[in-house]
Amino acid sequence: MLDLVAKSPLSGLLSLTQGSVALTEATPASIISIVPFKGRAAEAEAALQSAYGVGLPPLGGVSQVAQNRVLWFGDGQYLLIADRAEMPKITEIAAVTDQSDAWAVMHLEGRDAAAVLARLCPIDLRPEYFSKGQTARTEVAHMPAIVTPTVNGFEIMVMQSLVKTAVKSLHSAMKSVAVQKM
Amino acid sequence: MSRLTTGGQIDRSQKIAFQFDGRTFQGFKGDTLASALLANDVRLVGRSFKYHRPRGILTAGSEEPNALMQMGLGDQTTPNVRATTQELHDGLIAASQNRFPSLAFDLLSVNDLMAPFFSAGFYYKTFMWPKSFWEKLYEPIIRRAAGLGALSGKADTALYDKAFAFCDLLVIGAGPAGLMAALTAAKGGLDVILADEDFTLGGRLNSETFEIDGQPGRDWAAATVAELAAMDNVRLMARTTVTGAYDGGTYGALERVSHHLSTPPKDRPLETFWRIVAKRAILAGGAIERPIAFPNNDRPGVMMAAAVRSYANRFAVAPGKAVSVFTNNDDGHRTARDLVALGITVAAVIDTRREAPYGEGYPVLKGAEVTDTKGRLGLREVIVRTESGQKTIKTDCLAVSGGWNPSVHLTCHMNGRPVWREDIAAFVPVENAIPGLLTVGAALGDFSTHAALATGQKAAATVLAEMGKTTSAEKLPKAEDAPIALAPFWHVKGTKGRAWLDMQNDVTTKDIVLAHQENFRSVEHMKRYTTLGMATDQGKTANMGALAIMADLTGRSIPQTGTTTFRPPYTPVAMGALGAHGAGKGFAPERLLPSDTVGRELNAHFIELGLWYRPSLYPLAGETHWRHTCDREVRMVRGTVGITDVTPLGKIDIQGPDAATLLDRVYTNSFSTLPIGKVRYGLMLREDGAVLDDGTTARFGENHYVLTATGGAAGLVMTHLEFCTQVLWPELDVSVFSVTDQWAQYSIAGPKARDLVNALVDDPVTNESFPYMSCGEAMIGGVKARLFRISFSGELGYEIAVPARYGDALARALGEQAKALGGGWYGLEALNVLRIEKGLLTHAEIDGRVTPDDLGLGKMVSGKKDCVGKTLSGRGAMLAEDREQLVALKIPGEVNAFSGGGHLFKVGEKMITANDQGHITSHCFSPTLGHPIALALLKNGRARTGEKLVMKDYARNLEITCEVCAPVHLDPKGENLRA
Amino acid sequence: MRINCPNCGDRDVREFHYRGSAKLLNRPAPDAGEAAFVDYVYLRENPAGLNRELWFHEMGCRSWIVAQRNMSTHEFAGTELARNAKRGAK
Amino acid sequence: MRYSALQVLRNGLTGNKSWKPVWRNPTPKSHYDVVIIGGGGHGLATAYYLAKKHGITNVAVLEKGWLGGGNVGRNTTIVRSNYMLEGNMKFYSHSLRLWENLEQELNYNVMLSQRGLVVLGHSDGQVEALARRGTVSVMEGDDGVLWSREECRARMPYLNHDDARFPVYGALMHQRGGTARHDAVVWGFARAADMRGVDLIQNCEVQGLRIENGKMVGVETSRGYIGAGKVGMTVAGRSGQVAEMAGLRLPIESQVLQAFVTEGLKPILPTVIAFGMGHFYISQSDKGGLVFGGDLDGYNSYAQRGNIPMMEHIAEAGMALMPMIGKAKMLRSWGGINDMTMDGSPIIDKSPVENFFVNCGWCYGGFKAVPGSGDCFAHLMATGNPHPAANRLLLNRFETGRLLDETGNGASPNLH
Repeated sequence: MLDLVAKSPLSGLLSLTQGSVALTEATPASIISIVPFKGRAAEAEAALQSAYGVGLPPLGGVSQVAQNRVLWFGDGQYLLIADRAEMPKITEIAAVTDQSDAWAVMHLEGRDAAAVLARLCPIDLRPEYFSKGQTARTEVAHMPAIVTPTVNGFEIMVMQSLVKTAVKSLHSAMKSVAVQKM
Repeated sequence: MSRLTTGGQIDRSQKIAFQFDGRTFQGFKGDTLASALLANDVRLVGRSFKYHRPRGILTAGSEEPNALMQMGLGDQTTPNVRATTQELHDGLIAASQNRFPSLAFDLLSVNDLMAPFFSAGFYYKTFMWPKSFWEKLYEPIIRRAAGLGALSGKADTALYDKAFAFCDLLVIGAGPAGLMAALTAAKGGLDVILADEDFTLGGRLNSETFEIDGQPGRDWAAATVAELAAMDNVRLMARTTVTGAYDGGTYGALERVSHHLSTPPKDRPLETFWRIVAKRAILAGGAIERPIAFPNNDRPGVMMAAAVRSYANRFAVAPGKAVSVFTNNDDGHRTARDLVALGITVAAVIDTRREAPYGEGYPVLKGAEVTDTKGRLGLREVIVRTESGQKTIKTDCLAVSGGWNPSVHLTCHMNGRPVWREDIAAFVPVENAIPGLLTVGAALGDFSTHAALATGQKAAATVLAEMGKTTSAEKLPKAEDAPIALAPFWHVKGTKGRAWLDMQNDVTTKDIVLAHQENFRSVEHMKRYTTLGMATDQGKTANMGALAIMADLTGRSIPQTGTTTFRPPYTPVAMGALGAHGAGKGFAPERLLPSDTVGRELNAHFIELGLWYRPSLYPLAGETHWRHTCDREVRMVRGTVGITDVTPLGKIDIQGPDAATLLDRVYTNSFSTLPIGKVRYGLMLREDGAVLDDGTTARFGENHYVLTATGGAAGLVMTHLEFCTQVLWPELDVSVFSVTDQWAQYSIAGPKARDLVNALVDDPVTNESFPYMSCGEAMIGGVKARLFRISFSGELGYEIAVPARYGDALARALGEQAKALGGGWYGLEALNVLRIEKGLLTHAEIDGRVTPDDLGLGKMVSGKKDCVGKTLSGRGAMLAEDREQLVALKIPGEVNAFSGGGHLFKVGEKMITANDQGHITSHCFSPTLGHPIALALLKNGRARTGEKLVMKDYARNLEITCEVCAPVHLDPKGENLRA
Repeated sequence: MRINCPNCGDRDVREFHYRGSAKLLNRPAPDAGEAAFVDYVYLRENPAGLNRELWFHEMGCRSWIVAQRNMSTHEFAGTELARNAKRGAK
Repeated sequence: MRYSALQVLRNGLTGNKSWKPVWRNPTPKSHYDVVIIGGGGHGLATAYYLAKKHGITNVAVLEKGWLGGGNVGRNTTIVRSNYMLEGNMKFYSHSLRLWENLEQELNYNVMLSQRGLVVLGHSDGQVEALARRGTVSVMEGDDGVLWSREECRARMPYLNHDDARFPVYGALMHQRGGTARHDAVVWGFARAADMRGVDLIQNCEVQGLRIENGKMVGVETSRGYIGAGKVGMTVAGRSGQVAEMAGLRLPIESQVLQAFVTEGLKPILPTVIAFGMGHFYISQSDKGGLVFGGDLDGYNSYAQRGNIPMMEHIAEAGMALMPMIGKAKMLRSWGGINDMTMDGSPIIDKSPVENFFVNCGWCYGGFKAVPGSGDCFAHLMATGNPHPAANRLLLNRFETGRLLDETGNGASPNLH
């Protein structure tokens, strides 16, 4: 029988380190979009609570329990990022799509991570305004991206077909910041 | 050498060697190119734009109109660099501009003699005869004479960068007002960015001898800068010019990151363009000293008085051996006092005021005016008209002060019109010109150091209060508070000879007189007619003088005459910085197929389609022409099996109780009736009735569809669906979600397509188990895949989608199996041929103008229901007889090709607009039929099958005769599809 | 220019795509006839003052937003999600 | 006073003392046969052709500010006729022919420089579309030649041919395209109209339109009421407001388009070049500045200024196309109010109000249309019938569906 070998979107491109900042790939087991049907958000939340132990986040927020997270993704839209590769059984109450392969997930971390990202991303990254527990859909180097603060930097998700440009742009920003912080 | 032995903010221990016009000179760390040139007694630095007059350094700042240099040699040479702001560094190479063969002897200085004929706008009145001479003779001569520096014509290889920054308060300018504002705000807890164009923060404090709190102003500035630098909530940005004010508290700023370095480290950008978003801003940009117009006021050696103080105090350069001063205010006397203190001879202070102060250590001519100057390549003497007669003063530097113009520039960027302040005879910013921006210090017209500190502190307190913070009760440092004692004086009257207003564009007072005489009296007409203020300095030193003269001529006051206004950027910004990362591949993100690596390994030719890179051909060894490859790939599909990567097709997942309702409303045809497990072709319109896109939609469940949009329209269709669900019908319970990147999708076509599919899937399919237009799930190597039975080639066809992580592996497996069956990969060229042979639309037919009826798809518009675009697609002209309809064309037995540039005509008719019958939309050579075929939009085309037409492409000069035929060339009953 | 997305807060205009008058909220009834659709699709008030208009947060949360903006000064007077916006106004 | 080299010489020798005002400053009369609202290029040209071709000289042009202060004074000065759809093609072709004799006709050097305009194609499909535009041009008696990839490399070595994101596949050369000096066009038409008796009235804002029994009879202005036999509107971006005074709504949105110029440089760019992928076009002025622009900012605006993102996008496109301009410094930026129609093509037509005529919807391309628009509008106002070159530029095309949508983007003005 045929054996299809999986390839992660960033394999061969990462990791990279420049100055204080490192760019690495993360490979969550699954990324699933969840859009509760009208009036079904509470049921969807309950279902997620029982299956993953995590509820729906507020506007622009992230709810997290252990390795399971739910990111706010838009008006009534959520992304479940989970530790297991299976779809939640909630298709009666919510629109659900598998996005596990649609997004490449990177971590940009280190002292100057914000300075690096500020070269490419037009949102206010100051910790008073954007810190752990929040998430933003925005652009990074002209590409749609999901930016989520971590303890020591940011998780950046871009469409998997665009990783070449994403890595190139982030790397060039890392180099620019590193040489100027010397 | 004119370098003073002590003083100044230069580091005499760090000597710097540099070149100007091929000669080597020496300066010090802390010098600008201008100060180093003056220190080396270089006074002639450039030639003017129109008359090629010899010019020297006029200012010590970014407003400099004269000292523009060509920097560096070779491919990376940089034109129009202001010597007054360029920091000196080792190995710097500068050259003067706009002269031939040399700066001292410039052939085009003959223009100066022709000046009477080169009056403002003379070129509008001549050069009209003979007609053809403009492009051939006059214009080339004018163009060669015009321009300043030169580009190399080679790619700029410097690194440029961009960045975003956010703050509570942006302080623009780090003079006393800006420093005080930043300090107050930072101590109050605000996030502060302090930006200044200079490399040493402190503004005029670096150039003046003022004291603050009993210490030299420059020391106070340095201490304050150090205090700010130590604070976490402050970002100091030296060498950073805030170039523009935009909506929403957004400011553009240019940071010159590496221009001061001899050899910047690798990866260090030359410049960074910042977008700074500030909740509040304080403009502390100071003021710009204005000149006085008098005959021959443009000679090297005539300088602004404040610049003279800068060179003497900050750079320890004596700008002349015997300096004279021409002033209408007390600041001119400050210049004299500072020079005397430094041991520099002051020949005279020529003060236009009768009540001028007494000069300590220098002679003062009261109520006097400079009426002329002498010295061809450098000032030698000035002629002065005094109440007791004419005097000649030997002097090699004349420091001029006509008062100060507040730097209102940024406040004009959002249409703010400055207002006149009579007491200082200057325009000051209008309040709230930029929402959230306050102006302080000299930029507001408050010129004393005390006023700068006080207004800076006050504005910061206002900002703190508005943002709910408290101001710590800081004592205001003590500083001089002398009012500006000024008697407005713009130009010396009753003289002959030309008096310059705009040094760079060579506009004189006579040009303003002429503009008035010819009725170019509105300020804008005057500027445009004379070109005043259009040069690289945007008239920073020129506009006010011209306005004053026009006011004089029209008998109106200055504010009645008009105002000065400025547009972004404050100082010019390199295209490289604004366009940072746009060069090379950086202009748009690169989108790669799951099979990208496989294609590259096979040496496929890739083309750019939207953001994607897609293979157009998979050439084999020995194939020397693209047609060899394309024809083989087409035959391969028709003969065995071909595979191609169709991942870029937009895949949109639609779920919800109202999924079917949504699709029925956006498609012309019905999708609520589509059985589960089936696929249907659909046509989508814009509301104006034109076709938006076509594609297939599969139904996977009662409330679950997957819609496919063409690659080029994927984004458009997604946005359209989001518009429909959010704007038109938010009541629909349906979710629209893109899954394009989730799936790697391959198309498999050809008589052996099923063999190939069955070689891969865990459970084989048959024609019966999975008939034409089926969809469903399949397992491939244990991976859950989606399988579709659809075709865009007229052959038996399938599409397989797997999660993208398996895309590369599946591509390899498909490639191997296809090869085993005698097939392989095909590219977009072959795909196009396959479609045209089958009469299927390519994206070229859906041109945003065609209606369903034009495409012969009118019957796809369901009569039973409404859909977007239905009503307007039925407008009279949309169905008119003379509309162009889709047809196919062929050239039997011809080797000549069609052209996408071809229009169609009846045989024998003149091929002009009036006889236009239609045009080619897509075309190819059909290897299957053995002759060229095309799709075309032809007037009333469906009724014209069999008619002969002439196709003409004038742009390529091609002409052929062709025949109208039915669009479907192959398998008209579609038996292959269903086999 | 900055736009206050009701979901995401204050964002740079570069994240948004503009779609013109919020009149597009009020699609005529299917049987309203050609004239009503011509008016809906083509004719605009185009005021020099406050305009009610549609923006799409394309590079953000992908919400359609109804904004009130002064076309002479670019100042915003408010934003709301299109799905919550009042219909029927011109 | 006739302008000539001799006249320049004579005046030069006599201190330039005898040059006369280029136009008068007349006091408005109480009634004119024709009142034109808007003293920009289109209004002045209309007045000129009314006087010149139709003998109608009792004409006033009312200008709110100063003559030529609108889009004609703030554009990128490109003149061309390389359109694709018949209705546009024949109009712009007519306009270009008028341009070619303008200097002699007006006795004013508008510096029309037919240096050629090159539109680049970045895919086979784009090149085919360019070939079609070339064909359509020649069909109308204009010009258009297709350059191959190799020719592009040889003729434009300064473009990025090596590692471009969107390589150049070919180009359409429109040799008779080029640039003209925008202000000179204004002044030339103004002077010529004034010489024929037209009253050019500046600082005169139209504040209302007087309509009696469905007929336009005059205009209320900041300088009093002025009666008019016929009223023509040529106010570009302000069309919506003036039309509203007549109770009309137009298929138009006013949008902002930015343009830019660099510092003066020695000659480096011989032709006008338009990037086919990234909304960027550029030429070099006679003074040496690189004049460039790109796409609309994309939102409605009357503010005559744009914002940073589009400026950056245009500069990035410039760097992508011709990285040699990196060290040229952008000197000034400005914005114009563009009367964008729903199909991207202009309107020259009667209006539902009798004796009120509309000339609008020039989008971002009104400059090259100035002579043609003036001629066709004058013809319509004088004869009551559309000029043959403008008989597709009608207001009712949105009702009938006989649209002129060059880009095929439909009723989204910011996409045209």
